[in-house]
Amino acid sequence: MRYSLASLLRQACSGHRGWEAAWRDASPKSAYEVLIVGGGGHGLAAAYYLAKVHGLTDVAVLEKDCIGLGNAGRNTTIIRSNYLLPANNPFYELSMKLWEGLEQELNYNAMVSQRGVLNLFHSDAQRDAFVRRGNAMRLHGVDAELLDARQVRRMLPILDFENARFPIQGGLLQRRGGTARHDAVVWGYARAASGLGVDIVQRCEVTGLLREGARITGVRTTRGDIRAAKVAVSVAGHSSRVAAMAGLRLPIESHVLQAFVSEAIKPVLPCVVTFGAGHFYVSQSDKGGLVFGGDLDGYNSYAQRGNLPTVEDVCSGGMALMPAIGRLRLLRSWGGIMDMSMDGSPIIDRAPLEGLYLNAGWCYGGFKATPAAGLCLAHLLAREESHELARAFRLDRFATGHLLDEKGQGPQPNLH
Amino acid sequence: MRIECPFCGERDHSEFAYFGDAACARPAPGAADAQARFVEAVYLRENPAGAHRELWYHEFGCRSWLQVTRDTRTHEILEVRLARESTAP
Amino acid sequence: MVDPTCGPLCAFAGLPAIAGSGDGVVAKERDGLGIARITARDRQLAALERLVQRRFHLLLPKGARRTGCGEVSLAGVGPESWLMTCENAGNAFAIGLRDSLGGPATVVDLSDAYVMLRLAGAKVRETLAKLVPVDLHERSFQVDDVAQTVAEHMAVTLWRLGDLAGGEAVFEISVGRSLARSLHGAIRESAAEFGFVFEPA
Amino acid sequence: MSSHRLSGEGAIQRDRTLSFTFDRRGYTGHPGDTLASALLASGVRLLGRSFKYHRPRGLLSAGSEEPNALVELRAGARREPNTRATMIELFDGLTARSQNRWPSLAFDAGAVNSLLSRLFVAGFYYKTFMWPAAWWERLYEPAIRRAAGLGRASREADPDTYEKAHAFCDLLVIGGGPAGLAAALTAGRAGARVILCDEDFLLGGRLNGDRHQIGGESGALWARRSEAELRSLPEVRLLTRTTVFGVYDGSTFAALERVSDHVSVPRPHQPRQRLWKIVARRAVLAAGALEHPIVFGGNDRPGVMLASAVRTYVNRFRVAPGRRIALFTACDDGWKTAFDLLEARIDVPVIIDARREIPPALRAQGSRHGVRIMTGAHVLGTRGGKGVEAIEVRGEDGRVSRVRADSLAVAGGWSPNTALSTHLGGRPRWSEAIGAHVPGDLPRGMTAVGAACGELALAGALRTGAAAGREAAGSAGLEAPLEQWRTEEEPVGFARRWSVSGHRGKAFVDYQHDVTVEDIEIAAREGFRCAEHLKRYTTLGMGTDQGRTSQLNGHALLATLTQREPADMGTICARPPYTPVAIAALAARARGPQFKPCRLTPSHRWAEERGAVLVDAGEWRRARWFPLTGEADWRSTVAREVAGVRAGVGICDVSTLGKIDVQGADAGAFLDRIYANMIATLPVGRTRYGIMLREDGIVLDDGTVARLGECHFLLSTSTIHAGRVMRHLTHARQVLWPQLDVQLVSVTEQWAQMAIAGPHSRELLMRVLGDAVDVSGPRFPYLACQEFLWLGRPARLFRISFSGELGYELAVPARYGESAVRALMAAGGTLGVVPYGTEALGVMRIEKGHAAGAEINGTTTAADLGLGRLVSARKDFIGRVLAARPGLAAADRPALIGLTPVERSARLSTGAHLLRPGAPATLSHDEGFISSTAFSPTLRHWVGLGFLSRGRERIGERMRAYDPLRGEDVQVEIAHPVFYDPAGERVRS
Ligand SMILES: Cc1cc2nc3c(=O)[nH]c(=O)nc-3n(C[C@H](O)[C@H](O)[C@H](O)COP(=O)(O)OP(=O)(O)OC[C@H]3O[C@@H](n4cnc5c(N)ncnc54)[C@H](O)[C@@H]3O)c2cc1C
Ligand SMILES: NC(=O)c1ccc[n+]([C@@H]2O[C@H](COP(=O)([O-])OP(=O)(O)OC[C@H]3O[C@@H](n4cnc5c(N)ncnc54)[C@H](O)[C@@H]3O)[C@@H](O)[C@H]2O)c1
Ligand SMILES: Cc1cc2nc3c(=O)[nH]c(=O)nc-3n(C[C@H](O)[C@H](O)[C@H](O)COP(=O)(O)O)c2cc1C
Ligand SMILES: [Zn+2]
Repeated sequence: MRYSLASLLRQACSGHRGWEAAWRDASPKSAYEVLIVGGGGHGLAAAYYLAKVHGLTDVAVLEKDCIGLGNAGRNTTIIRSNYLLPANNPFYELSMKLWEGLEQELNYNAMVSQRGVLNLFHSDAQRDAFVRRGNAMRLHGVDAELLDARQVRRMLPILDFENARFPIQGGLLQRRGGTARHDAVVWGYARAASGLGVDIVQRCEVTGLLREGARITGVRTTRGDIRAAKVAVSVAGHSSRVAAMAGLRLPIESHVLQAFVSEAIKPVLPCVVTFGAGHFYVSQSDKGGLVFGGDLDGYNSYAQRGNLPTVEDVCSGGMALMPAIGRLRLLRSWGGIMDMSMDGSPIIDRAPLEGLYLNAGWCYGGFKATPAAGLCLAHLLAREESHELARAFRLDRFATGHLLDEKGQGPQPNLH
Repeated sequence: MRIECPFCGERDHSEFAYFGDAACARPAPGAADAQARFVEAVYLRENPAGAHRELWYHEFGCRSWLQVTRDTRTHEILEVRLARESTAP
Repeated sequence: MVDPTCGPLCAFAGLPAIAGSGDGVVAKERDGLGIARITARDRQLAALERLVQRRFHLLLPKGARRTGCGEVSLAGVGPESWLMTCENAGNAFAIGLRDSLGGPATVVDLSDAYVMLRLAGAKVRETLAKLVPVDLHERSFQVDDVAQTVAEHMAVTLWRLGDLAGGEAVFEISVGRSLARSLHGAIRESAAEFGFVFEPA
Repeated sequence: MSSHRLSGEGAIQRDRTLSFTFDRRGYTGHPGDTLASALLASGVRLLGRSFKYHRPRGLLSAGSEEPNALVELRAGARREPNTRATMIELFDGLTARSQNRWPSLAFDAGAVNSLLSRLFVAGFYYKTFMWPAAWWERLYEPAIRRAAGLGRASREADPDTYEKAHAFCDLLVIGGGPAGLAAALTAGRAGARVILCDEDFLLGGRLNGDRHQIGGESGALWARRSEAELRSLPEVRLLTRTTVFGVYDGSTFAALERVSDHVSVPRPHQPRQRLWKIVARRAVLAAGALEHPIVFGGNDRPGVMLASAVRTYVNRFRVAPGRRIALFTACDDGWKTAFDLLEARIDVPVIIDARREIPPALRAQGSRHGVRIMTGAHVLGTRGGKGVEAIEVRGEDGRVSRVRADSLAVAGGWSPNTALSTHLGGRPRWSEAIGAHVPGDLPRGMTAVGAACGELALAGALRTGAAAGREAAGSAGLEAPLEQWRTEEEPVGFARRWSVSGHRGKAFVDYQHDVTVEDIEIAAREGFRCAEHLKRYTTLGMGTDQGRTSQLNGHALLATLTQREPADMGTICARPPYTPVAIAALAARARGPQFKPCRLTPSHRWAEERGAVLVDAGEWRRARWFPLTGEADWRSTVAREVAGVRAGVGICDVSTLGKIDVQGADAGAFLDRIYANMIATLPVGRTRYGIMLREDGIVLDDGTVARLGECHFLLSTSTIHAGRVMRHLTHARQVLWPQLDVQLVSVTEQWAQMAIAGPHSRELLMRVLGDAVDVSGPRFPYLACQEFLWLGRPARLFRISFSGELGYELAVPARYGESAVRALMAAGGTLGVVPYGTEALGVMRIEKGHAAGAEINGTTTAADLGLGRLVSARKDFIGRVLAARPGLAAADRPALIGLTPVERSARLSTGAHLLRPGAPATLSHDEGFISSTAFSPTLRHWVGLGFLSRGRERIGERMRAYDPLRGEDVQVEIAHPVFYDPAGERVRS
């Protein structure tokens, strides 16, 4: 059923009895052309684009739990394309363009909100680095503006301009950046993919890979073996675990990132802000909660929860930036397990085994990539070659030294 | 998380800096395939869900490097030793 | 010409001497200490031990403990590494130590690297509990125990001296010299509800 | 205003009266009241409006699970939205306002939403507002945002202070009800270190709300006596008003103490709140159980209240929540409410028990009071305006009747308060025995006792509490006798009843978020059938109460709709914090100027005295420049400082550079592995510039290495990287090469170090140092270093230069840093000595083409920086192997170059990208960027450093420096990066 105000009105009159399942809760068949492991945003988007762009519908998405409860369901929903490196910037801009038409494409309101993303700087050196980045964006036709402290103040009077340890000097603003309703992105892609014939199989954990020589021929799951010509792994945070089933080691560590939401309040924050002198970034959800986060907890973990020092660190960053939120209360905190890659950039590539494809290493920035990652993974699966904007996301770049290190932190994932 | 530093005693992990997998020893620099081995040691990770041997630096304490064995699923700490005293893997 | 030795200059000069009312915590600057870090050279620990005992009549403490004899004290700050202090000795202390212990140990002068406060008063434990994540209960942190830890992002070294006659506990806390003002502020504000008195050197 | 205050003893002090206002109207209450009880006593029962439909709402509970009665407490900078009236301890002068309503609580325009409630069902916005796309940001979203949210945050900085405290104990008791008190008493009497926290300001838990007997005295009295005893035990710490809100790894608990929330303004030096970080050997979860309501039509109308809350208001606060209170129960415990009401002479028109069978004793006791009893009956709906006036009941026979009542007490049954048992990942387990979830796998060292573990009756609470206290004492090596307390039997029968079929009107599951039965039906229909999807689709349990009173009902409903058992539904995991915690409390002192400590240089006071403008460099605060009166702007100040150095002599405090003392027989060999260049060959008394790489082949840092003795080196690092380099070195020392004889000590804080630079620097040093050291040219050549005694104190001199002039760095023990600067300034007076700051330092290093932080940025190789010649081919060192990877060794990598504007008057801007003239401004034509720029007072035009692909081969080429961000586009010429004295004659002079 198409969603619209009219269909809503119709349903309202009939007691909402006519709504159908948003997506089919499929049982797995014994074989598919393409299997996508991982029912997060990326996996579902890839399935959608396989069906939509490449006409491939003999596709299943296997999700160990219910879809969208991984990182897609627990991230701070920031979307932006303000990257520096020439390998990253065009890719994220492609994603941004896809976000801009997503609702109409999916017939699902994912509440993509281009409210602006403002990165604050507090020193000349930081400003210079931002200017370099902003100019790289402009060279690719991406919007970027440099604000001075006065302009920042006009936009966000709630920030601390009087008493700060590291005074705000200005910011780099991407107005087209913003947020999207994370769960709706998952549901929207699932509904659209399912509508095109893709099987979405929930509670189906991949526990092994079926192999013939150096070729992957399917997967072993908690719901039986499933054969496939191609298996794509898109399991954010758990890539190493699935890769280990094929005997592979990846340039990835799994780390927790915590996120936080405050009690709901009336609007105080019109855009997304990142603090440049500490670990804190924040936006206000449409429901009214301040959604914020900060640094990684910093150690390998699969526990999907964090510890107190990070909570304190993030909140002190928040207080340093916006002392008016002091009496607001933190409502809930949670953690997500992310693939932290060794240079901070992702991998969309064939694995060294035939039939196996990787979409991994998204660190804490993969939500914004959801549409483009799905599109590029679908491209790789369907065309057997990298999408032109994802060519640098190779697995062998660590061996060849063609690293994509935006922050210059080197092979220490907890510093990216 | 609390790490029992062999020198300082049990301390909150916020006193320590984390350095990752302790199993990645520095390969012999002279070997013919040294570059491939360095790539493995510097970039490739087992990243296990379970016991993980890893390095922590007691930066706010005695400045010892520790080799800690910790379960990455539960954060439970199974063993701690001074890195300098642990038999190199 | 200005005398370049017109110091020693108090790192705490000009900072507020009281906060709140009362003397729940009394902080006294320790100045003029000679402080040296001695680290045993490779396989020289036994030799160092003997030498220290002969020269200073002190046993090198094992672990994070402290020991003292007369003007001199030794505190374990790392495996095979100690901070040695000497009252009113200044930089000359390390220079002398290098001559006496320089064979089996590396001696580095840190007399200026740290500033130190001696903390006493009825509320000293309550105050320190706001600052350091270490159990300071009298049974857990005993006389002559040493802890290197963190207080409000600052690396600090803390040890407990013998109790006063009335049973009151006494601690000394040190921090890098550049952080003197920040540490003073942290202690002052934490102690203010009990009354804080500061005695500069 | 009629008083609903009852006579008789409770836990309020009637001899004192407190005044407060709610929505500007004045009321009174007593110490011991909460805002909720005081308002109820004054007959106020409309306290708020719901989130979506703006339905009138009153109190549901008497505790922290309250979903409805959220108010704005205090005003101005202390305004605190969403505060639960049930948790606000009354104080004199309290002001509170209702929220999420306009223009007033009684007449709320937002209530029109109710009319559209058929449209505003679960998921409505996912299905609408998509056309036209541009309207989302402009129209739809702002409207949605304005409508959402509850209270209003203050726009001013929070004026109160907060602090943290650390605590350690043998036993942490979470909850001070009978179970918790029993645990604390048992362990405490044995001498264990016990901390007991309760979020209430009164210890006793249900003992205060109920009428129990323990050992022949009233439960409330027993609690008072237990408290007094605990207070007398030296190793026991009682923390009331303290919520344990998080369980973390390593038996670490976070608790929030509301130190001053019960006074209008904190006393001087008293924090508002204190964050406790508690490390406990053992923990006892004695957090009790929560009563859940039953879902029926109009169940949100003010006057519908949890039955246990009704008892609490009556017994503890001596307030009658109504004059005619009906009871709807599905468990034995609910009957207590009726009996307590009757005892207090409040009319109970009917007891409606959903069960067909009830214990005869209850029926008998009810009959004794002459109350009408309906069994097998259900409440279908309520009637009234902004409060209950009547209820509609369906009897066992199916007939619907109407009962006049102004309130309805609802007892749906009890759920153990498992939240804290799941913070570390444990999941609650369904218990058929009590029809609710009980704690499953508990965190190591934690035991659940009392109602929190499903031991609902008092006797069980005391017994399990005491046993856990004893076990905890035992684990601390202490012997504790098992205490026993005598109590009456308590019936705890129940029936599974979560919602009423055939209800009339909207039936609310999650009160705060207005999630109704209909929403759950829609979710089920659309396939949102797992608990997590239900939550995310309907927002059930996502409010400030985190679904404390709604989750079980919601899940049970969904289970029924999807033909499953509640046991199969699982639970939503509870996450920290247990109840919402002020963000300021988690930051405590680390905010404002104290956000991070501030490191001051040895010459700080002197620099301030001279009016230096300061700048933050990491944690350090340094002098940026030293303005003189009459100087037009900072550029002229810096120009003067640079000129002063280049023509005369200047002084700059460079103490912030990291300094690492390296000694030992293998020190030279060790440093050879650390640095890319050779170190072991450095003669004693000499200094060398060195670079170190990360193992991945990228430059980590640069600095100098001075050899002070055969086995003694002193390294300098950049200010920013000092910590990282020390970590890198200790890692190499302890992990990579533990067998080497090397000792590392950071001496950054030990030495004050002054750069003395300029043609007159030697003259100045001679004046100051006298014959302490011979600084004459031949004796102290470029790169010499020496330790010596200066006026009896150790000092060090290095002939090194960042500025490119004849220069030295003089190190003295840090405490003499200030006096050394003063001495240098005094002695240099006739030489025209200038103090200079970091800005002049930066200008001069750019003129000299020295790479700094902007160039050594974690992505550049030695070759990129033009330092390839330093890299030794004769040895192994960290980073050597991987630096040879094709990507890092490629010839077309951007290399360090200098830039000058073609138009000499033009300025260069850092961050501009380099394009070939005429090339389109696109990424694919981007060939490099400018990393540092400065106006060179020496050359009288701007100079810059940057990176350009194959840059070294392109000197003399013209490029475009393109900076659209600042609207600049300048022609530049590529130059050698060393603009000033390229032959380096001045440093050697
Ligand atoms: C706290 C936090 C904040 C973040 N903030 C942002 C942000 O603001 N902006 C941004 O762009 N990015 C952000 N991210 C990152 C972003 O969420 C992720 O990069 C992105 O969601 C990952 O892609 P995904 O949606 O496909 O992952 P997921 O949703 O995690 O999908 C992976 C799925 O694979 C499933 N799976 C795993 N193993 C198996 C198996 N063996 N068999 C079957 N299924 C399996 C998992 O259950 C999961 O559902 C954040 C992440 C976190 C944790
Ligand atoms: N008969 C029944 O069906 C029935 C059912 C439930 C409860 N009860 C009664 O409840 C009582 C059970 O005793 P109990 O001691 O287990 O529970 P309790 O409810 O009496 O005490 C729990 C205490 O824990 C505190 N608390 C909860 N969470 C906290 C947190 N995170 N931090 C700090 N404090 C917190 C509460 O403020 C409360 O004071 C008995 O009196 C029993 O009669 C009876
Ligand atoms: C953008 C965003 C907003 C959220 N807002 C709320 C909220 O208002 N209330 C709430 O209880 N949880 C909120 N959450 C947190 C979720 O309840 C949940 O904690 C999170 O998705 C992780 O799931 P888990 O805690 O079950 O592991 C939000 C999460 C996200 C990502
Ligand atoms: Zn230690």
